This record gives sequence, C-alpha cells and structure tokens, in this order.
Amino acid sequence: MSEAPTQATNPARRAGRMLLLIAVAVLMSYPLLWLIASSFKPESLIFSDPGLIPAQFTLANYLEGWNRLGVPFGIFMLNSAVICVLAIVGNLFSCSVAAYAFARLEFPFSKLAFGLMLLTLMLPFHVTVLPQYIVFQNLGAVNTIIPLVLPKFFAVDAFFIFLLVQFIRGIPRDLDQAAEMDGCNKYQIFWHIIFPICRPALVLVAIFTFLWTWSDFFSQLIYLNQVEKYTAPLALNLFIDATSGESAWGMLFAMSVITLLPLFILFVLFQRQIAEGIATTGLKG
Amino acid sequence: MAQDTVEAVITGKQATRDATAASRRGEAWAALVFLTPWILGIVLLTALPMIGSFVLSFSNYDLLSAPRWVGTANYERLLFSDPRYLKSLEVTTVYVLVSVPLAVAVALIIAVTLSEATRSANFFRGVYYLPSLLGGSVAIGVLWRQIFGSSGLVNISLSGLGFQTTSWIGDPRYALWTLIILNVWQFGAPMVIFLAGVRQIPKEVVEATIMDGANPVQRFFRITLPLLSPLILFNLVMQTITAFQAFVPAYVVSDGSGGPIDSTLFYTLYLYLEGFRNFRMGYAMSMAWVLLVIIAVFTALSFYASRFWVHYES
Amino acid sequence: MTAISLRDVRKSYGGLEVISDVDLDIETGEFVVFVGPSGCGKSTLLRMIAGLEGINAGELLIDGKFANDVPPARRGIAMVFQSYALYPHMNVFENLAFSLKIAHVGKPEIERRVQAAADMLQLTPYLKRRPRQLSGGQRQRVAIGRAIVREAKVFLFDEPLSNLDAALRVATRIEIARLKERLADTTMVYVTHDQVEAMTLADRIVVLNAGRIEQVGRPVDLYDNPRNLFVAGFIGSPAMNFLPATLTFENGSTRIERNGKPLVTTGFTSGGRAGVQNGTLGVRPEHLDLASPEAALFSGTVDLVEHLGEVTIAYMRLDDGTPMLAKFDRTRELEKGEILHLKAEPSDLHCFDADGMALPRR
Amino acid sequence: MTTFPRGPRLDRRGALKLSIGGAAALWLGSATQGFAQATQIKASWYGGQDTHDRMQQALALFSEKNPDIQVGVEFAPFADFYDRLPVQYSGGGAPDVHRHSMTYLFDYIERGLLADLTQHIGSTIDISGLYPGVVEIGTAGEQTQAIGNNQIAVALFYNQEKLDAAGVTGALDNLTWDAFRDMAIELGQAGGDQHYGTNDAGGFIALFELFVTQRGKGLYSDGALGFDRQDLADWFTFWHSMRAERGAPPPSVTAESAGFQNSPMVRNLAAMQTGWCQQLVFFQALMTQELGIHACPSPEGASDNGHLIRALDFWVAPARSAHVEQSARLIDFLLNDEEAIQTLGLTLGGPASDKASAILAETADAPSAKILNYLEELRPLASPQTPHWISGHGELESLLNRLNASVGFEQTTPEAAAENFFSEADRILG
Repeated sequence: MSEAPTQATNPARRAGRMLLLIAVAVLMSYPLLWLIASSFKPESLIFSDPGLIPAQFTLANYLEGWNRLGVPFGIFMLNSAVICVLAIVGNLFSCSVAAYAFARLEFPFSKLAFGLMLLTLMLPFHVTVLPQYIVFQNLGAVNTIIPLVLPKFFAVDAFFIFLLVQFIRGIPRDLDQAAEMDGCNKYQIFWHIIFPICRPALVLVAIFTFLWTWSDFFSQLIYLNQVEKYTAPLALNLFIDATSGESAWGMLFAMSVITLLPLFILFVLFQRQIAEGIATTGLKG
Repeated sequence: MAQDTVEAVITGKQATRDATAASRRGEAWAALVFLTPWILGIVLLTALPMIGSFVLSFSNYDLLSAPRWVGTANYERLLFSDPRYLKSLEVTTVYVLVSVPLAVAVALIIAVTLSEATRSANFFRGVYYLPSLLGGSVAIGVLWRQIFGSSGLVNISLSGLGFQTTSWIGDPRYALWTLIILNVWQFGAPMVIFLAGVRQIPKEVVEATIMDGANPVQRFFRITLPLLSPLILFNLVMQTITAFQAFVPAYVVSDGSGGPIDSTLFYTLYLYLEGFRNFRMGYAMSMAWVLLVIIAVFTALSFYASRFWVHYES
Repeated sequence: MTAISLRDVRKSYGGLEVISDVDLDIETGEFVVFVGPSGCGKSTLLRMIAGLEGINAGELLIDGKFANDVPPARRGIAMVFQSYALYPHMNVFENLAFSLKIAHVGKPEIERRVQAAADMLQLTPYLKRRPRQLSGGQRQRVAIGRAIVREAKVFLFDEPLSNLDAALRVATRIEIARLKERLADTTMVYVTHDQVEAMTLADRIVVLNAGRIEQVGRPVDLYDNPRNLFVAGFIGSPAMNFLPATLTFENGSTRIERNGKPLVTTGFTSGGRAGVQNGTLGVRPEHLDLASPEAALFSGTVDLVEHLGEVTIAYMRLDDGTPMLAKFDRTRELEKGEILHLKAEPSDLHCFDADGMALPRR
Repeated sequence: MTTFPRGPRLDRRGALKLSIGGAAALWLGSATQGFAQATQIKASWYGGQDTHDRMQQALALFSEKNPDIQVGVEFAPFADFYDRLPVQYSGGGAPDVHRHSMTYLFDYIERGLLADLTQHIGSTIDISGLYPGVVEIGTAGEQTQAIGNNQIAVALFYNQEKLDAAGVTGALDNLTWDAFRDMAIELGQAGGDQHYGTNDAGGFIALFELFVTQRGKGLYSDGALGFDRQDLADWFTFWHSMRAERGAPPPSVTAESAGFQNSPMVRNLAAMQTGWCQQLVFFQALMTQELGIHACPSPEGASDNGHLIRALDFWVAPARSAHVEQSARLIDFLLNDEEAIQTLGLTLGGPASDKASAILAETADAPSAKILNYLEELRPLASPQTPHWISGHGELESLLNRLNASVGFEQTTPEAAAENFFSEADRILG
C-alpha cells in the first residue's frame, strides 16, 4: 500500500476526464446551438457561416415565419398546448386509479391483468392505429382532438401505470391501514392518501405526457385535417413544404426552435425530476 | 362516542363468517371500479383493434374498398417474396444492432465518468440528456437533414479542415449511419439510468476494492459492470423495443421515402408506405404483427441470454 | 367489564396457521401487553383486533358484541403504528383531524378535540408542521394524538417504540405510562418484543409463542411463576439459567439430581407425575450468590466478566460444561479463570418437567 | 290546473313550432334545404403555401358570391395529403370536394369512390370552354368522375446565363435526346468541378412517358404497361450515360434534391432542370439569374415529337358526399369564374381553357407569361392524345425513381433494372 492515490487526487486523470466530458458536451450541444444561432442569422449566412455567434443578428426569421402559414404560429402552439393539457389530465386520472388497483388491491386475475398491462408496453403502435382510426371515424371524431385526448382517459400509456405502481408500492402500507382505521374506504384512501402522496410521481407523469404529446407527429397527422386545428409539429411539417417556393431555412429553423421551446423550458424547470424519472422508470425522454 | 362504535356491531352470537372473504369481495369491487378506465381502454382501444388488425392481416384490405379474405397470402409474400420487406428488415436490424449497443455503451462510459466528477455532474448530465428529450420531434429531423446535407454543418466543418466532403444523407452507404448517429446522440436516457445505478453501488464496495489494490480499469470490469448488469439489460431491451419502432427520424430525414434506394427504409416506414401510400393495409397489418412477434422474441431472447451475464443481488 | 374478548380465534395464511386457539378477555381500562419473539403472531393478533386482518375462525367480541365483520373504523378502536404511519402530505393538525373529517365531525368540534389532544401531548407549537419536520419522539406523540382525538375506547400500540433510539425509548415509555394514568378508562393493548417495556407498562402481559398464548398474568407473576420453560426464558434479563437435571417423582414430590448428585431443594410437588424424567432446573442470574464450597449448589469457572457499573455479570462454565450467568453487585471483584461456588434460595429455583412445564411448589 | 285563454295558447304553440324548427335547422344544419341556412361543405387540396393562400382567397370569394354555401378548408403538402386521403375515404370523412392528382386518381375511380358528376355537367358545371382532354381523362364509359383543373406539360428550364457562358444556347433549337445529352455534358464540364448539366430526370415518370410516346407507345395501354423492357432499359442507359460525364449529378446529389430549393439548378450545381411547366414560377423565385423554358427533347427526325399537354390535377367529389350539388357549383366557380381564375393564377397549373389563358395573359408577370407562351406554342405540336394513368401509378412512379437511383449507385444494370420494373409492375398492377 505504498502508493495509493485515489482517483480523486490524481490530477492527470481528472484533467483527462474533464476533457472527455467537455468534448462530448460540445459535440452533443453543437447541433442544437447551431440550430438556435442559425434561426437568428440572415438566410445567406446560415450555410456559409457555421459559427454560433451570428455575424449579423436578425429577428426576421421569427417575424416572417410566425405568419407564414396564414394562421399565426401561436395558434398551432395553442392547439398543441390544449391537447397536452387534456392528455395530462387524462393520464393523471386514469393511470393513477389503475396503478392504485394494481399496487394495492387484491382481485381475481390481478397477476394476469398486470402482465397484460406490461405486455402492452411493447406493442407497436402500428398494430392498433388503423382499426382505432376507423372507430373514431365512425364516431365522427376525426378532425377533432378527441382521438388524441380521449385514449388518455383510458389509461393507454402503460408506462405511466407501471411508474405509478412502482411508486405506490414504495408507500408504506401502514398509511393505508392508518387511514382505514381513521374511517376511510378504498376510494377515500386513494383520494386522501395515495393520490396526494404520489405527487412526485404524478409530476413525472405530467412532464412526460407533455413531452411525448408535444412531439407526437403521426397520430396528429392522421387525425387532424384542418390547418386551424394543426399542432406545432404538423405546422412545422407544413412549413417544410410551404417554404418550397423560396429559400427559407432561416424561417424553418426559427419555427423549429419555437416548437422546441416548450421542451427547453420544461427541461430547465424540471431538470431534476426528469432525470430522476428516467432513472427510476426507464422512460425514454 | 361509544354510539359510533356500536351502530354497526351486530349483536348476539352468530355463526362465524369468513370476514376475510367478505372484505376481499369488497376489495375486488373497488378494484373493478378503479380499473374501469383501464379495462375499457385495453378492450376498446387495444384488444379489439388488435383483433381487427389481426383479421385484416389475412385480407387484401386496401382502405378504400371492403377487405377480401386472402388467407395467409400476406404472410407468405412477406416472408418469401418481398425483397423490399427483407431490405427493410435488414435496415432495421442493422440500425438496432449497431445503434442500440453503441448508445448503451456510450451511456455507460459517460455515466461512469460523470459519476466521478462530482462538482460538474449536474451540468453535464443536463447537457447530455437534453437531446433525448427532444427525441423524435420533427424539428430534430429537420435539423439532422440540414446537418448531414451536402452543404450542411458537417461538410462545412470537414471542408474547413481540408477533408473531402460527401453527401451523407444522399449516399446509401452513409444515410443509415446518420440515423444511427442520431440515435446515439440521444444516449441521455440510458445514461441517466446508469448514473442512478452507479450511485447505488455501495461506497464500501468501491473502497474495499481500492484497499484490495484494484486499478480503475479492473474496478470497472470487476465491480461496476457486474453490478450494473441488470440495468444494462434493461436499457438494451428498452432501447431495442424503441429502436424497432423508430419512425419519425427516418420519415423526416428521407422525406418519407426511406431513400436513397431504400437505405433508410425502416420497418415501420415500409409498413407505413405499404399501408397508407400503396393501399395494402392488409399487408401492412401482417407486417405489424410480424413486428410484434419479432419484438417479443427479441425481448424473450434477451431475458434468456441475460441469465448468463446479468448479475442479480439476491 | 370486558372490553375485548377473543374466543378460539384462529388465523391462517394458506395452509400455515399463524394464530391458533387464542382465548383472551381484556378488561376495560386495562393495559395489556402482547409480548413474544418476532414471528410469534403478536402483531397479527393485534391487527385482528383492529380489523386490519380477517379472522378465519372463532369470535371477536368488542363490548360484548360480535365484531368479526365490523370494519376497522367502526370498532371504536385507535391504533398507533410501529412506523407511526403519519400522512406525510398533511401537517400535524390535519393528521390529527383526518379521522374526524372523514367522519364528518363539525369544524368547531374538530378544533376542540385536536386542541385538547395537542395540549395533552405538548404538540401545540407544531400543529402547522409536516411530519418530516418533526423529531422521532414528536412523531410518536402525533401518532398517539391521532388515537386520542378519536376518543376511542381501545388503543392498540404496535411496537410503538422500536423506531426510537435507546434514550428516547425510555422517555417515551414513561410518557405512555403517564398517558395510561390519564386515560384510565381507555383499554390499551400494546405489542412489543421488548420484555422491559412489557414489564414496566403492563397491567397484564400475554406471552405469545408460535401463534399460541403461553401465559397470561401480571408482570410479577410471570417473573415469579413462569408457567413453562418458554416464559421463564423470555421474561427477565439476563435470561434465566437452565440446567439439565434428572427428576424423580415419588409420593407426590419431586427429587432433583444433577450429574448423579441430589440437590437439596424445598420440595416441588410431582403434580401427579410419576417415574423418572430428564427435566430442567432454572435459576435467574440475579438470584445466585457466592457460597462456601461446601454450601454451594453449583461450582464453575469464570470465562468472561462484564462490568456494567452497578452490577457485574460473570459468564461461567460449570463442571459438566453447562454455561451459567451470575449477576452480582459491583463490589464483587472477579477474575477470569476464578472458580466460583454459588448458591440460591430454594424458593428462587424453578423446575420444569420433560415437557417444559413448571412444577408446582409445595 | 290553470286553463289558458285560447289566444295566447295558440301563440305559444306557434312559438314552440318556430323554435323547434329553428333548433332543427341548427341541428340539421344544411341538410334541410327549405331553410335559408348555409350548407357546410369541406374543400381540400394539396400544394405549397402559394396554393394555400390563393385557394383560400378564391374560396372566400365563392362564399361571398354563394352565401348559401359555407366552405370549410383543409390543405396539406402533397405527401401529407395523400397520407390522409385514403384513411378519410375509408372512414367516410373525405372532404366534399378536393383536388386529386392523376398519380392516384384512378386508384379512386376504379374503386368507385368518386361521385359521378355527369348529371351536373352542362347544367351546373360549364365545360364548354375547357381544352380537349381536360374532362375526358376523368371520364370512363358513361361517367365523369373528375374534372381537370389545369392543363400542363413537362418542360425544360434553363439558366440563360450559364447556357450563354458555355456557348451552347443554340443547341436548344432542334433539341434531340442526343443533342440534349451533349449539351448537358458540355454544361457540366463548363461549370467546373461538382457541376452538372441538368438534374437527373431518370425517375421523372412523366418525362419517361414522353420518351415512350415519342417511340409511338404509351406509358400504359389497357391497364398494363404500354412499353417494352428495352424502352425502359434505353431510358436508364441514357441517364446513366448522362451521369457518367457529369451531364447529370450523381445519385447522392439527386437523393437530396427533393423540394424546389434543393434542386441542383437552384443550388447552382446544374444549368438546367426538368419539371412541370408551371414550376418555372417557383424556380425563378429562388434564383437571381433569369430562367428560360423550352420543350423537352425529341427523337431524331420523328414526325410526332410526342409532347403531351393534358390535365394532371382534378376536382372530384366523393361518392359518399351528401353535397355533390354544392361541390359541383364550387368546381364550376373555380374553373370558370373570372375572378377565381385571376385569383388562382398559375398556382394549380396551366390554364384549363382559352378563357383562362386569356384572363391570365392580361396580368401575367414575366415567368407566368413564359409559361403561358410555352403552353400556347406547344399546343399545336402536342399529341392530340391525352392518355391517362392507371391505378397503381403512384407506386410505379416511386419504383421508377428507386430503380433509376439503383442504376446510378451501380447496384444494378439498366437491363436488370428494366426487368425488375416489369416484374414489380406485374405484381402492382396484378
């Protein structure tokens, strides 16, 4: 044990590690920073100047892009936001009640039901999309947000049920029993005790529902037809085509940044919760 | 006070009933109530559509006219006489087999490195996992197309350094690799999982190995790796399931074509093209079902194989 | 008056019986402690009284009324959990008020009762705090307060002190003892594996082992007259010394021999037994005293000496290899290897037959 | 119980009747013709932003002039539009009137999904001024299910400056395929490294159609391919030889050239570009140098140079639509109303009637005027035939594109690619 420099005290190792971390960080963030920087550059400089600090700063891309589609981009953002909020409410409600039943209640075939729920985790979305579409079409619900939102009230996101089941299993059963002693039935136990205690997990559910719903493209593409009802990703896709009559990468980048903006904001506000959420449940961001 | 107590108490001696059974029944009813949304969801939005798509997979449903029963013809064509399907399978397999282990390996290395950097860890962690949040959004597809386009960021940088440039997304040799890089770029999610795992390795174990004179490399292979093996399995499986179903990146980057010459024809993209563009919804449904089987088999195999390398603390 | 009666109560999980044939009456205002090693079923029994566990067979009567099927909240029972089970998302006031709120008790009444309980337990300054901002002892008091607020007639305590550190445990134990004085009409059932708690708090102790009641009695009775080997070994610390002995029953009395040597004991009756058995002789370490070699009942070599301050404990090995503990006051100076000769008052000896049952004294 | 006086009671009943009627009208909306409530129909189309803007203006105009019809709109890029349309038809939610490309038109006609407009033709829809073929393409037997909304032709665009600089401007006269190749190669060489003559149009099926028409064949005949393997092999070979000497860009460049702003000509990589004639407007908007437009190459000494002018995009109504009548009125408006024609300009393609040509000519800017002239000059040369495409065309189009790229990437030979095309076509058309 003559030479025992621990890893923390070895300066060469520490410098090497720092160098690696910084190099990876630069590689990782350059594309995003470049996207943001480009959105503030005049069209002519976007591809001639790969630097991150615009030699010429302009807001024109944003101002022009905002109204380029005839409908202000804000409307699309609002549409997306409405869908996200309803999806969040739906998931919070439906996934938490289902998770409570799976985690706490004894009922026949509970293992089977739980297994079934886990199986739906790996079900490719393509298997069900068309029959679902036909059903919604027959209900007259296409070109409304119902097909995008209603399923969330029926606990279709098994990931979140799983997350909440894990969380509820971590809550001491003594609390349920204390509540039972205090006069609660199962419904009151859920509402007064389990649901409020699940708050950290529910925050995660809300965040991830937002992230996924905001970025969703395919189902919004097939269900929403009218431009006024378009969501931000659909509008962005429309934008790709709308700019085909002119060179408008700057605008496209500007609107890309705008559609990513809520995700950035969420990321800044909830960094820790998101990281912990991924860590504890393996959700993909 | 005593009255509240008494009101429900049944007076007199009676035959003892099995109270447990009664409370179980009550609980089962409560469970039914709580599970109603989920049950409705799994029946109406999952099971019935699944049955529907399964039935359709044996038809030549073209979306526009009534489906016609064709028996196993779709599956036969799929497995034996559709070179494009095989191509899409090949593309997807390469994508999965390369990008998933790569992303998981990068995530592991970075997580271990990061766990040793105590002060700056939070900052780097944020920078690293932001891309995986932005994930499959259209905006990222747009960005990627521009970065790897022939006059994109990569080529600007390469030519600036005096290298030969090429069109990365226009060349079938490289196009898939840009998507693989995109997937690896999003290693943040598995990294964060590993990071949590590394933090849970008991300090005493690490200190004990230091006392035993193990160097950092030995420590990584003898301690960190085995202790993290359940998480490695988990990440591999989850990333694989996601990767098999990847759609948006290929759709946006290849302009919905899977090109050039099918080099980015992901399984789901081909499924989509066949179903929605080429009016072969029955065929697409059979593809969806085969995909389900592939994913299930793959997952089962991973768990089976994991017996030989995953170390569980009892 | 009998507050709680258990009649032939049984409980099993699958094929495994965890409570068998329990018969017990608990009087109103009584403080009863269930004690026993872990896994003996004492918590299960308590939870059966609470209504948190179902009863497979037998009857539970509360206030003389059949209560097997009554839901927990309607039994007039309050419970203090080992983990306190405080609702982490509510402050102290809300925790205390919760059961009343569920029962739709009016607001002023809630205020009154919570305030009264808080005063009694000195919790008033903490009413706005969340459980995690409280110390262990304070949390414990909130848990008790939750029971008090309900004005329940029966309090159940499930190992309430086991999460506290040693010093706090003693302090809280005393508080519970005081509470018992103050709520004289309240029946309390208390589960613990710690026999000191049992001895200090209980009016009556119920010793449980493997789902059965071994003995019920006042603490002193259990100490003085354990009914069997299990109770004898469980009650008292350090535990009673057990020495193999040969018992010969003759004419209604018992002759005890160790290693072929008869021991002079004031008589144990045979209790109707006859013949010769391998039995056990028991003597508590604190009842041993030094004697001259001639007068000694036991002789052995000191292995190890523990100085505990006011007492000194000697770990010895008798001539035949049987280990023995002896407890002396601190003035006694002992050394390892020293040979000690010990005696005990005949009335302090206990004798158990081959089945482990205590022999009655003459 | 109170009895009401007779008078007010009747009034009440009357009021009740009225309000029920009103509610029913609101509820049923347009379905009840008797009420002066506006009928709600939905119109949809594909295109770029310019199309979207102009179509919306035109529809606003329509609603102004036809207050009894309210038009809701849906629009999308071409690909998104066709991702959605089959699903809409399958679920019964297709728009009451929509634009339809010949690429997919016959997939819908053959399945009987489109409303027969015959009874409205002549009465509601005036087709008297439309060019020949505009209606015929959408007519099968007794039924007319689609009415063309444009008349267009493929064309060759060129960068005048570059042609002048390379000294090949004269080659445009009497442009044979061989002359086209020589010219493209010369332009490519003249442009320097990484410069090319024209875009790789080997996957442009309409140009290939021209190529086979010039050989006296057609893209399709009797629901099958109307040309031979050799024709296709020759076609692939032609473009391969173009690529070999930088007459056309390598396939990797072509792979990235979707969309106008990515085309080699706009990116200053090529001097020429093939496309549909009205696209000149879009290309010109992206470039500072002046663009010219010219007819596509012809075979050496062929009497019929095989040029085709015809409707490529159509107005249709789904068979299940409840408002075919209203849709027909809208179609007529878009085809014949002077203001509508003016508003739409060339955004849907070349004019479909002499009337439209005349109106547009009055206000045309320079590129538009070039297009109108081009069509005007081509019209007497063009084949009187207006062959239509068939069900499955869309898939064949992407197949051609893919095989041309395969040849380009040297993954297959022109002959093998042609063979492959025929066997795939068998399955697709099967």
